[in-house]
Amino acid sequence: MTGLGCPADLPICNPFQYLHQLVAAILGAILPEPILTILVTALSIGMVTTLVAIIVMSQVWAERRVVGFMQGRLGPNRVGPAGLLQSVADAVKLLAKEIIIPYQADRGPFLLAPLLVLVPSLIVWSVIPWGPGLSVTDLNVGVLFVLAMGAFPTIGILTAGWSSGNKYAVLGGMRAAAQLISYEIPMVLIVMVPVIIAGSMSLGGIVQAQSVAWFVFFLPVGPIALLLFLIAGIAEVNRSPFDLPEAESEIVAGFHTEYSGMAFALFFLAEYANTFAVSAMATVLFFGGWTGPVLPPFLWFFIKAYVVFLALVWVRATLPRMRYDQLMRVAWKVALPVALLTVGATAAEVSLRAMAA
Amino acid sequence: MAEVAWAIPLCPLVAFVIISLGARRSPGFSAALSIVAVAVSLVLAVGVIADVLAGGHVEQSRVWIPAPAIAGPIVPLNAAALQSGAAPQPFSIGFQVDALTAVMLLVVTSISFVVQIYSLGYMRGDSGFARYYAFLSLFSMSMLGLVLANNFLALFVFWELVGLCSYLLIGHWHERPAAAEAAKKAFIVTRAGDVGLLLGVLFLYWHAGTFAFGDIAQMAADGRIPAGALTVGILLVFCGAVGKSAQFPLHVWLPDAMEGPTPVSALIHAATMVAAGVYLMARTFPILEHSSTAMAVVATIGGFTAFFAATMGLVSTDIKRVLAYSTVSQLGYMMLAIGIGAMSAGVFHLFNHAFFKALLFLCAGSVIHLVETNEMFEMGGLGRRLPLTTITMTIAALSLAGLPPLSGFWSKDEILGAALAGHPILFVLALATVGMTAFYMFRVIFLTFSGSFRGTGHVESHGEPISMALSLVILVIPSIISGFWGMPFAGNPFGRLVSGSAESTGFHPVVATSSVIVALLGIGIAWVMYGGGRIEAGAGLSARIAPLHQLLIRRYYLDDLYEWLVARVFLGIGRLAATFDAEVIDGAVNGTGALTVLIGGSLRRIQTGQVQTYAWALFAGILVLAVLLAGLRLER
Amino acid sequence: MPTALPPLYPITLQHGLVLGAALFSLGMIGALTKRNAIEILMSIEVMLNGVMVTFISFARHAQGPALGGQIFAIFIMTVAAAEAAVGLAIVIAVYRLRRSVAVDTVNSLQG
Amino acid sequence: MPTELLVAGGFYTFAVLAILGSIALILSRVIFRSALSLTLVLASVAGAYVVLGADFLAVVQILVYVGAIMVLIIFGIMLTPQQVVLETARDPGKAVAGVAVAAAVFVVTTGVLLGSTWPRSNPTPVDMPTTAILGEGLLTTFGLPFELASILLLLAMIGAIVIAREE
Repeated sequence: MTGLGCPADLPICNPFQYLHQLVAAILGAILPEPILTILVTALSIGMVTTLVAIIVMSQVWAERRVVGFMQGRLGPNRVGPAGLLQSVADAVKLLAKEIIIPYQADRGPFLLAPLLVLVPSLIVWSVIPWGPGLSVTDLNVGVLFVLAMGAFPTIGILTAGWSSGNKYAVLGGMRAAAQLISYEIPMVLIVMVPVIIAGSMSLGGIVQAQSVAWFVFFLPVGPIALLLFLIAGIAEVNRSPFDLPEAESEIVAGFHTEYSGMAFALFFLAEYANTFAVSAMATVLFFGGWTGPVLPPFLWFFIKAYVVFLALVWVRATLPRMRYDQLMRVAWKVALPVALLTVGATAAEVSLRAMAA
Repeated sequence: MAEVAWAIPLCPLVAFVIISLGARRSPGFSAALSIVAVAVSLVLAVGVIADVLAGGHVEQSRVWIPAPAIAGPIVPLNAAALQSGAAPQPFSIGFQVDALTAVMLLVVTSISFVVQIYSLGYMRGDSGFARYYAFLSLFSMSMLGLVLANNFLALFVFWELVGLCSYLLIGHWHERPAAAEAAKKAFIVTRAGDVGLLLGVLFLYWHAGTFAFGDIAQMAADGRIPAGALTVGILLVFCGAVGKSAQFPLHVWLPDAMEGPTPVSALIHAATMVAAGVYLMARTFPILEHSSTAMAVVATIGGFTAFFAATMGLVSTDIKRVLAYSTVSQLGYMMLAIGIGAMSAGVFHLFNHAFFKALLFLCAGSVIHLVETNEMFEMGGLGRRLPLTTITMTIAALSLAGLPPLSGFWSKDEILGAALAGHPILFVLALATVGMTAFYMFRVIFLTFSGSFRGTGHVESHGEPISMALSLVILVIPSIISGFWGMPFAGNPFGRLVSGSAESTGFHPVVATSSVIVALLGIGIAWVMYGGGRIEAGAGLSARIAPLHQLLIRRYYLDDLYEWLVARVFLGIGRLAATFDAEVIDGAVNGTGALTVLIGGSLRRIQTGQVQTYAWALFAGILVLAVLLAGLRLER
Repeated sequence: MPTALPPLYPITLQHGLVLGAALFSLGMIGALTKRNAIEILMSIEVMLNGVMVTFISFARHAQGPALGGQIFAIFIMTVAAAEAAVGLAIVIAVYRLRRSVAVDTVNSLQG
Repeated sequence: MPTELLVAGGFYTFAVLAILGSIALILSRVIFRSALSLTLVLASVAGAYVVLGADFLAVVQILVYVGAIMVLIIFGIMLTPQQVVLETARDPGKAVAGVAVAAAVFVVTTGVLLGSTWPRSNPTPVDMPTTAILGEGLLTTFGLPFELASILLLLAMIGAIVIAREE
């Protein structure tokens, strides 16, 4: 099934199927079936990962430029046209740097931590639908899967903090863990709002349920749920104003104080991958995903996700960092009760509408 | 109306519960509640008796404990009973209404009603006023339940409740040592009889497999219960009646029970407590009549008690004690009647006796209320101060003495007539009792009301309080006329109703004449000795026959005998048991404890405090169990 | 990617049961030999996971759509979460009191 | 055939990972590494759940165990900092006894499990969305246990707070 304005035979509209056909055409004769499937899947994942890397680079540039403009300065503009190649330059620099492992560090966990943070962030992308049928896999429990993958980075951050052998790192790790656990609860609850409305936990199913109206317009709970989702999402990815785990004014750089070179780059990559994942999830859950007129569906998806991302950038540029107790108070005394009420109200509204229908 | 007879005991019960739950804070309301409840019961009882007169008879049962729960080795029927096809019946609880029950309902509710009204005046200002009324209600409920019960089991429950209530009421002034002692005595002595009753009930169940009166009587009539067993069983049941109705040798509690408030004495003597024993024998009469041995025992004990108690009444100087002995004596009459087969005559006497004895007690209460003593030698000349009491008490005394046409005459005459028919010795005893009864009653009348006041201090005459006067007036009417219901000239409708037979006992001119003469003789002797309130003649006579007088005053030394028994024999056994308990049983218990401590002391070493050791032991234990179970499965 | 399990299924019930038993036993070794209370808690989690694997295997091979085994697993997970919370609270309280989380130093209940 | 291989390969991979993780948990002398090993065990078990047709539970396993219980445990480790490295089993006798009992339990359990005839050893395919079935079961047949589990969680929460609170 395809969306408006995108014929199925165009490779760009259906890249996974195209990839499968291509591989089958070239290697089908030599390789037996299971290996072929595994190969195609691996290639699909590689495609997605590459895409994410490209997106992240664009995001880093966009964020620096936008924040720069918002703060009345230019931002990066030296490397490439309008500074577009700045991210590439940064990446090259980080790749070239040495990965310093402190004497006090526990070597194995120290090196494992960035992977524990990054890999789940990338796995999340395998279930996000770019367009109709455009995801590596559409799980029945896709929503929960995304949330579950969000649990691993916590372990990764704690590992990074502990294995660095640095008290600031430990403090940052513990802050991160406490924050993630606290906001995980309203997050899980609020994600249930679109799930209840759509009657499905599959991301594709949720998008299709919004072909009539976006869930953000499911009044009155839609906007409240979106707001809570964004708050919890920002907290989950440790962005300002909830970036206490890496609060440089208090604990240097938090859990990644001791990281350098490519290891640091992986944390950096993961953070932006997660940020964009939050934007993409907001798009899927509240803004109708890839649905939209005229343009190809995947384009609609990226436009919407980017708008959400820019809103997050806006928030970052505007709000100061919160104090730790404020952060916790918001989580337990505001977000959690409101989320509970919202879920209850959603359930009530859905059943009332079903009765009325 | 008979179908709702179960509601009759329910009314006082409700009153009791409400008073206990909180209404007791308001004495006036408690009393009103109690009186209204018993009044409703009285109305219902009148309705019931109307039904019964029209030929109604109701028996309803409900299973209480189902048969399977009591089958098997718990309730072993004896082999003979099993062969005769008796199976354990479920324990049921139920009520029945027949003539006997209806009469008793009427007696109990009416006497309770009057007594409760009387108590309004008599107990005014008592600190336990509400409690008193609560227990009166409970007492009425128990007795009403007792007469409604259709089987031994239910009867026994109410029987014990009656005992409990009498204990509570006799000990109403429990702060007085004498009252507390009397209450305990009443409770313990009747309990001695109750043991017999319980054994008898179980014994009969063992043989008959049922508790129901009707079923047991039917089996006795069919000869399905061995004669010996029947005799033993019914005599054991009679033990209960002996205790409750204060028959020789368990009569000792009743005179002491005078420590309770006088209205309570009236209730106990007329309607509730002591009547229960006579009622029990009347109720079980269909069983009793199949055992001539038991009949003879009942008649003998009854006749002897009648005579024996009357002799003690001759010398007592306490007005209430005289009445108490007279009650014992009259109960003996009733037992005598039942024992010689004149059941309906006994019940008739119970019926009549209830009214005039209640009246006597209430009159005595009125007197005591005025002079605040029980000693007759400190009274005298009260006739002018309490004219109503004097008149009513004299009527009641005449009725008790058996002078026509008052009620006592008719029932007493019927009993004497029946005794003369086959038991000349008992007849002589009974006739002598008639004379003694007349004597001691009029001794009371003369000493109390005639002559001049012998007591110390000034007695203010305020007449009887209105509620007390009203009660006396109410009761004097049945004391006069209730006998006409069983008049032989009218065909003895009462006897036919209760016994259920068509034939009526005739009038015995000889018996009637002789008993009236003997009674008049007794009154005459009383006049000669005490007329005008003189006490010197009596004192002179007692001085001349001092040993006999002493014997009577000391109540044949029976109380002393019991006291000696308790103090020496029982306490001796008790001390022995206490020593055994302290040395042997406590020794064993302490030894067990010491052994446990010893074992525990050595076993505590395996408590290492190491959680993992415990967990290890846990898993190892599970492992052993699993291996054992697997082994068992393989074996199979 | 196939989303429905194929009817042909090389993994039998016994596979899952043996995996469950192995996890249970390994967890038991940890629970019986480790000295650190937190490690013991972790070992107990492994044991609980072994039990859950067993239940889920039964659910997979049982007849009917009720999935009682999986529901049992959910309850086990609930209990595991409660156990972890209370267990860690106790460990922290003990640590605060004695500056140690070694279980063999906590033996006040020795007989 | 190919999916069969996939399924078998998946199961064996996850099973081996889980068992290796458990062994690492036992052998590691650094408690934080034990915790990471436990994370591996939990994730592998979740993978095994997917193979065994419990996709919802797999996700919940990660969400609850990795997301909550593991984080709690690591918290506990960090809050008891003087005990990062503890000698395992000072008493070798205890270790030997523990391993012996555990091994015996494994042998007996496996023997019983493999020796028994189970009523149904033929796998029946389950339609994948187990979520709906589980939800219905939890709200109908298992409604009471479900409520009791909620109360248990609440009590555990209160209890944990009370026990760990600093006076």
